Amino acid sequence: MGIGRPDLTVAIGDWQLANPIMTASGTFGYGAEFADFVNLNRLGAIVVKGVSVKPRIGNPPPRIVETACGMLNAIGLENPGIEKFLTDKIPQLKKYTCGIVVNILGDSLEEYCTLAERLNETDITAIEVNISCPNVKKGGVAFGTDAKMVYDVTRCVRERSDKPIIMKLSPNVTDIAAMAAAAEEGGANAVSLINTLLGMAIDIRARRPKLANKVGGLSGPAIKPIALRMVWQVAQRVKIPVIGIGGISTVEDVVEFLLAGATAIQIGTANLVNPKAAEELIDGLENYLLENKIASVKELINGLIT
Amino acid sequence: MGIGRPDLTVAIGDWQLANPIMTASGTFGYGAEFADFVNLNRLGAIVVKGVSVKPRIGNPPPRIVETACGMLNAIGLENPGIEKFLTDKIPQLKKYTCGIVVNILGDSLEEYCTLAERLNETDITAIEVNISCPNVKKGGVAFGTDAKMVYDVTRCVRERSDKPIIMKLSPNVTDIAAMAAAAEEGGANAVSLINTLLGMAIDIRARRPKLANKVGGLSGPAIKPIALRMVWQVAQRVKIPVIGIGGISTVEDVVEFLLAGATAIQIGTANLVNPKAAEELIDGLENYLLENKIASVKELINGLIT
Amino acid sequence: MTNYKKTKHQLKGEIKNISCGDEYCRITIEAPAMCQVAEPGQFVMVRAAEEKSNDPLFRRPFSIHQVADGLLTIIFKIVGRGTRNLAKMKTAELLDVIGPLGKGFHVANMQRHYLVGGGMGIAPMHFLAESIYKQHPESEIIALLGARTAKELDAFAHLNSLGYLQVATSTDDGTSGHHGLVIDLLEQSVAARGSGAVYCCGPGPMMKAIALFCKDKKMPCQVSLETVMACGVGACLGCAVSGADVIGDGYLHVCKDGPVFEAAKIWV
Amino acid sequence: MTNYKKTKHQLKGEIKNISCGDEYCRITIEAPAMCQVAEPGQFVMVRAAEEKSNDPLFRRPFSIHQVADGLLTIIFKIVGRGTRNLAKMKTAELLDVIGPLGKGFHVANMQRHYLVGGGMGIAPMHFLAESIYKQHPESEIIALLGARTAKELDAFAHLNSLGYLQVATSTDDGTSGHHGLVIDLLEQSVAARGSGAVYCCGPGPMMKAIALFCKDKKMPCQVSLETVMACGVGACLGCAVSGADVIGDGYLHVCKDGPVFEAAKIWV
Ligand SMILES: Cc1cc2nc3c(=O)[nH]c(=O)nc-3n(C[C@H](O)[C@H](O)[C@H](O)COP(=O)(O)OP(=O)(O)OC[C@H]3O[C@@H](n4cnc5c(N)ncnc54)[C@H](O)[C@@H]3O)c2cc1C
Ligand SMILES: Cc1cc2nc3c(=O)[nH]c(=O)nc-3n(C[C@H](O)[C@H](O)[C@H](O)COP(=O)(O)OP(=O)(O)OC[C@H]3O[C@@H](n4cnc5c(N)ncnc54)[C@H](O)[C@@H]3O)c2cc1C
Ligand SMILES: Cc1cc2nc3c(=O)[nH]c(=O)nc-3n(C[C@H](O)[C@H](O)[C@H](O)COP(=O)(O)O)c2cc1C
Ligand SMILES: Cc1cc2nc3c(=O)[nH]c(=O)nc-3n(C[C@H](O)[C@H](O)[C@H](O)COP(=O)(O)O)c2cc1C
Ligand code: FES
Ligand code: FES
Repeated sequence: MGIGRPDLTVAIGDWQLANPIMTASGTFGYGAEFADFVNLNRLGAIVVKGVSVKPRIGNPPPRIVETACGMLNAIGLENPGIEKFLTDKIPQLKKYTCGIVVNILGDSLEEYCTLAERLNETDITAIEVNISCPNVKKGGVAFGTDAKMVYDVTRCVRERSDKPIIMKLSPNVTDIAAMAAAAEEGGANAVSLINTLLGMAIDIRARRPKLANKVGGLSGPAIKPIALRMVWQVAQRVKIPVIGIGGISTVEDVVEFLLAGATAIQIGTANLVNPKAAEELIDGLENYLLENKIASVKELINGLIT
Repeated sequence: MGIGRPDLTVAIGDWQLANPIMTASGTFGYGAEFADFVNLNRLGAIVVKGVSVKPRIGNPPPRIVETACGMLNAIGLENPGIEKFLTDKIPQLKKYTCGIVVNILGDSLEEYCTLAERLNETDITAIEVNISCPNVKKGGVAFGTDAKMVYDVTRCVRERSDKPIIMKLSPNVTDIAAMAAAAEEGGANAVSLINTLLGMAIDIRARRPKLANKVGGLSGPAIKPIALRMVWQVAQRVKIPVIGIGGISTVEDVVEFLLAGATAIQIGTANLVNPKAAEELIDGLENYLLENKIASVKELINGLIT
Repeated sequence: MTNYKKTKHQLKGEIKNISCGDEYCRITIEAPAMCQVAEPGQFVMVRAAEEKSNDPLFRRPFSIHQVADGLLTIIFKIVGRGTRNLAKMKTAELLDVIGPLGKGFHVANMQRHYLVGGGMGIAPMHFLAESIYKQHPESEIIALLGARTAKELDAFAHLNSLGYLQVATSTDDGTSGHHGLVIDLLEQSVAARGSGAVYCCGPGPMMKAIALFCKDKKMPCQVSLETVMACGVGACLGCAVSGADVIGDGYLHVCKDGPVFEAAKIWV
Repeated sequence: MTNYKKTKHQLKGEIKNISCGDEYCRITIEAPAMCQVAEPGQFVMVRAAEEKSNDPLFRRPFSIHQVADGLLTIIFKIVGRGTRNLAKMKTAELLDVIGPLGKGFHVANMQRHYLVGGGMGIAPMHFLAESIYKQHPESEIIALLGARTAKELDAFAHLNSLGYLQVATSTDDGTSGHHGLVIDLLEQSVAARGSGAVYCCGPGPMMKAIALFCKDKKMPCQVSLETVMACGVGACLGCAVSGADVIGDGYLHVCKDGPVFEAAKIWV
């Protein structure tokens, strides 16, 4: 393997990524927000903020709270809606040579289907399906907490689109590997995990929740051990690639997730704290491979000895 | 209300606690370990390290890992077994005037029943039932992740003991309020939550899990937002008292849990970091009430405005 | 991306000067790239945790107090963990900063400018006064500074020595200048001198009162808002605030659409 | 609880002296209560995060290097976040410490004592040498200090000036004393002077080799173990290690049963 540069490429089905580092939905805007800090073209992929059928103005403020080594967010999935997204954002996103993954969300099975169909006409790289949202027709139970619903959403999205489909799993479940298996059975090309853990913070002076939405999603370094455990459990259960997410902020974190079985990883909250994080981690990973004389990042994937 | 000292007492059924601050199982030994740091008699209660029917030597090392604002532990429930506990530990525990809660754990329904029966003969204050353990007869599924098993364990312990029964819930579930409801239905006098969240850490040099047990329980400030959310959800669902646990280390944390609906709280990991934590929090809570002219801590319980 | 020019930078700025008391702190760092593009009213976000610590997690936002010769200065009140950590730093250490961020004040093409600052809201006024003076050297520039007590104004004593700036102060307790609210000063000044452009930064209620006064007097008014921020670059959508017309436009985002807004966008 | 005497304390010890290089740091704090009860081989646990920060969470354990006149000294290598934070502290700041913890060295009633330290395992040897000297002033006290390179021994140069202590060193690279392992020194010394009690602290493989050598020579040997610790007081059971007889006695707990153990308890 000589003194050449290590091979950072990984594959999710037919999709070849320049490297396993993506940015997580909702923490990297539409890419442009970070153009001053990061060479976007170097990223494995950008996952854009979740898009829904109709525009959403999101939750009232306050929307974020700092917690011990983490944060709570209840943004409320603010986004311009699929039509405005297609006209305003897609042309801009096309300029980047990295993978473009569009994260979608819905209130109902039909909304997911519609979104998949509309995006199938574009030349985005892949679709990531956020199933942490409540299913309004099922009394607000989150799609991602019921294996049958996970299967149903996966199927419908699968049928409407030829793009690689990534099902993004919720960690607020007893058995996340069962949800991953349902996604696999439904035809997903990959699963990504974890989305945020449901949490809360209280303003003791006002005696009110700190978030207007009362509860929000916990992310950041605090949740990394939970995310890593779930990625490991899921990687043992399914054959499709696993994309690891949750509290990743250092090269060591990236390597841990790859060893646990992730084919790629996403950087979330770390982008907010350090806008150069994603690019620094690509460089850091390359250096790590060089220093440890590892020819290809693929050698790390699933490399855990147990 | 004058300048009198605020009333810190709370009640769990017929059990009157001097104050709502207990120490969490596994983080405070058998009390004696902290006698140099804390006036044990001032505590609301000491919850001792979990005890099983047979002695257990626990998991091989390494057993603990530091994480971002938290820790993972896989102690493996090391304990001397109920017989040695009764002869060696109980006499010592009797010397303290605070409440003494014995945390029990088992591999099977029968073990829980046996433990409850043995402890019923002693003059301990209450029994806390750790149901995060795997049920060996049900393929190792944790008791606390299945409402039916939660109900069954509660019932059997209830039938064998007249002591107040506290069911300690696992957070590794989709719907913790459903577990609390099952415990209530089974006859529990209170529920305590949360136990640790399942997590993992990897030594990237050795490419092995950092814990010999591979996975472990995440605790500490990192998990506080999750614990608080769960306590709030459970307090809305059940009528029996809720004991809040998870990442509590400051007076603000204590007040948050009380507002969310906890009648009492337990200090866990904070004891390890600051051995005086529990007593400092009693003083801190008293000062908080004084400064805010609140006559009784009971005014805080369930005081959240939503 | 040819011709693409960066307007935001991340850098480790060497601390050239730091002076901290018990309550306030003033830090000057070397940051030529930022100084070149910064505009008054913009802010920076500073990492406030120990290296490799994630607690506290978020960067902390501070208004740019002054830029000069490649040096950027912030002034802040020590209120919590982040500011306490920053106050412990030493000359020659490196401060991890991103900026300049957000939309700053638009310097109005007018003959009279009222810079109204309340408490730490005075911080951006130095840079603003200088910019107005550079663009409109002939214009009248009046700083009206409110605080709870005289001590709170100490951090900004140097504003008195800017030749082009007329300074009046008010305090809640009467220990400096007018005994009362800063809006009293504005009302008196406008009555005495006439209308002008108003630039305002301070506590919400103060800004709202001034905004409504300006609306009444038909004077242009800009306000600089504060919220908790995570990213500071418009990515997380965490810094939303309700504008005057929430439903039409949705929420405003302080770090991207602001922190400086036309007052009418916020209060009607 | 009458007659109850505290053997462990938690205190904020004022830093009387701190001297840190790039690699090592030596801190002396005021801690009379601890000094009164401390025994050689015991350790303290120090809070290493910023005030109110929970990252890093655990206290850090350090051997007691020396106690004198109510002052307690630790010497440590800067290896990670916690030690880096500590190295930034200043004289007159307060160090949050609990201790003394654990079971220290038992001073053997013998005429010859070999104190064998490897790397930072040298830290407890000063206090130990002093204690042996106090109890057995006539005895021969020999310190055998191993390190990778001479620079690593700098932090302990003062041991050479203790009149009652004979010091020999070894380094892996030959830059100080014997070019080789510290066990070579022990073998040579024992051959030359005769057997004695061995007190050992250093890397695991070094201690194991020395333990087996002592077993062979029928010399009493105590070893001081290291593990990650959370509480340091025997409560969390996190610091378990496998002893020579795991199944019989279960695991040993370094913070409570140790850190110093009879070598035979660990290696057979
Ligand atoms: C655009 C902008 C410009 C600012 N400019 C200045 C300035 O020039 N000088 C100055 O003294 N202060 C300024 N602030 C406020 C400053 O950011 C906060 O005082 C600081 O973040 C508090 O950090 P802390 O860790 O010390 O306090 P914490 O311990 O985090 O909290 C203490 C208090 O500060 C508030 N606070 C915490 N984080 C933030 C945040 N990210 N944004 C706003 N408030 C927060 C909390 O609600 C709490 O009341 C500005 C804020 C914004 C949004
Ligand atoms: C009883 C005892 C006495 C000790 N005495 C000394 C001494 O006198 N001088 C000295 O320099 N060192 C001593 N150590 C080791 C010292 O505790 C660690 O070097 C220190 O905790 C590292 O902290 P850190 O945050 O800088 O490193 P980290 O960033 O946490 O980790 C750096 C390295 O240190 C190791 N480490 C981290 N935490 C601990 C821990 N709690 N216990 C042991 N190793 C750890 C890690 O495995 C890692 O390899 C002692 C350890 C024990 C158990
Ligand atoms: C402010 C914010 C907004 C988010 N928005 C979305 C979203 O729109 N869709 C989605 O699937 N996940 C969203 N997430 C979840 C992240 O993509 C990621 O799964 C989670 O934050 C865990 O990773 P981290 O700890 O690295 O942040 C959001 C997270 C944050 C912090
Ligand atoms: C080292 C350690 C050992 C524990 N042992 C037990 C135990 O034996 N039984 C039990 O029910 N919970 C046990 N727990 C869980 C705690 O009691 C508590 O529920 C959990 O740590 C969350 O609280 P915290 O974040 O305040 O630590 C243990 C926790 C730790 C950190
Ligand atoms: S702080 Fe992230 S969008 Fe404004
Ligand atoms: S460190 Fe807690 S028992 Fe030893």
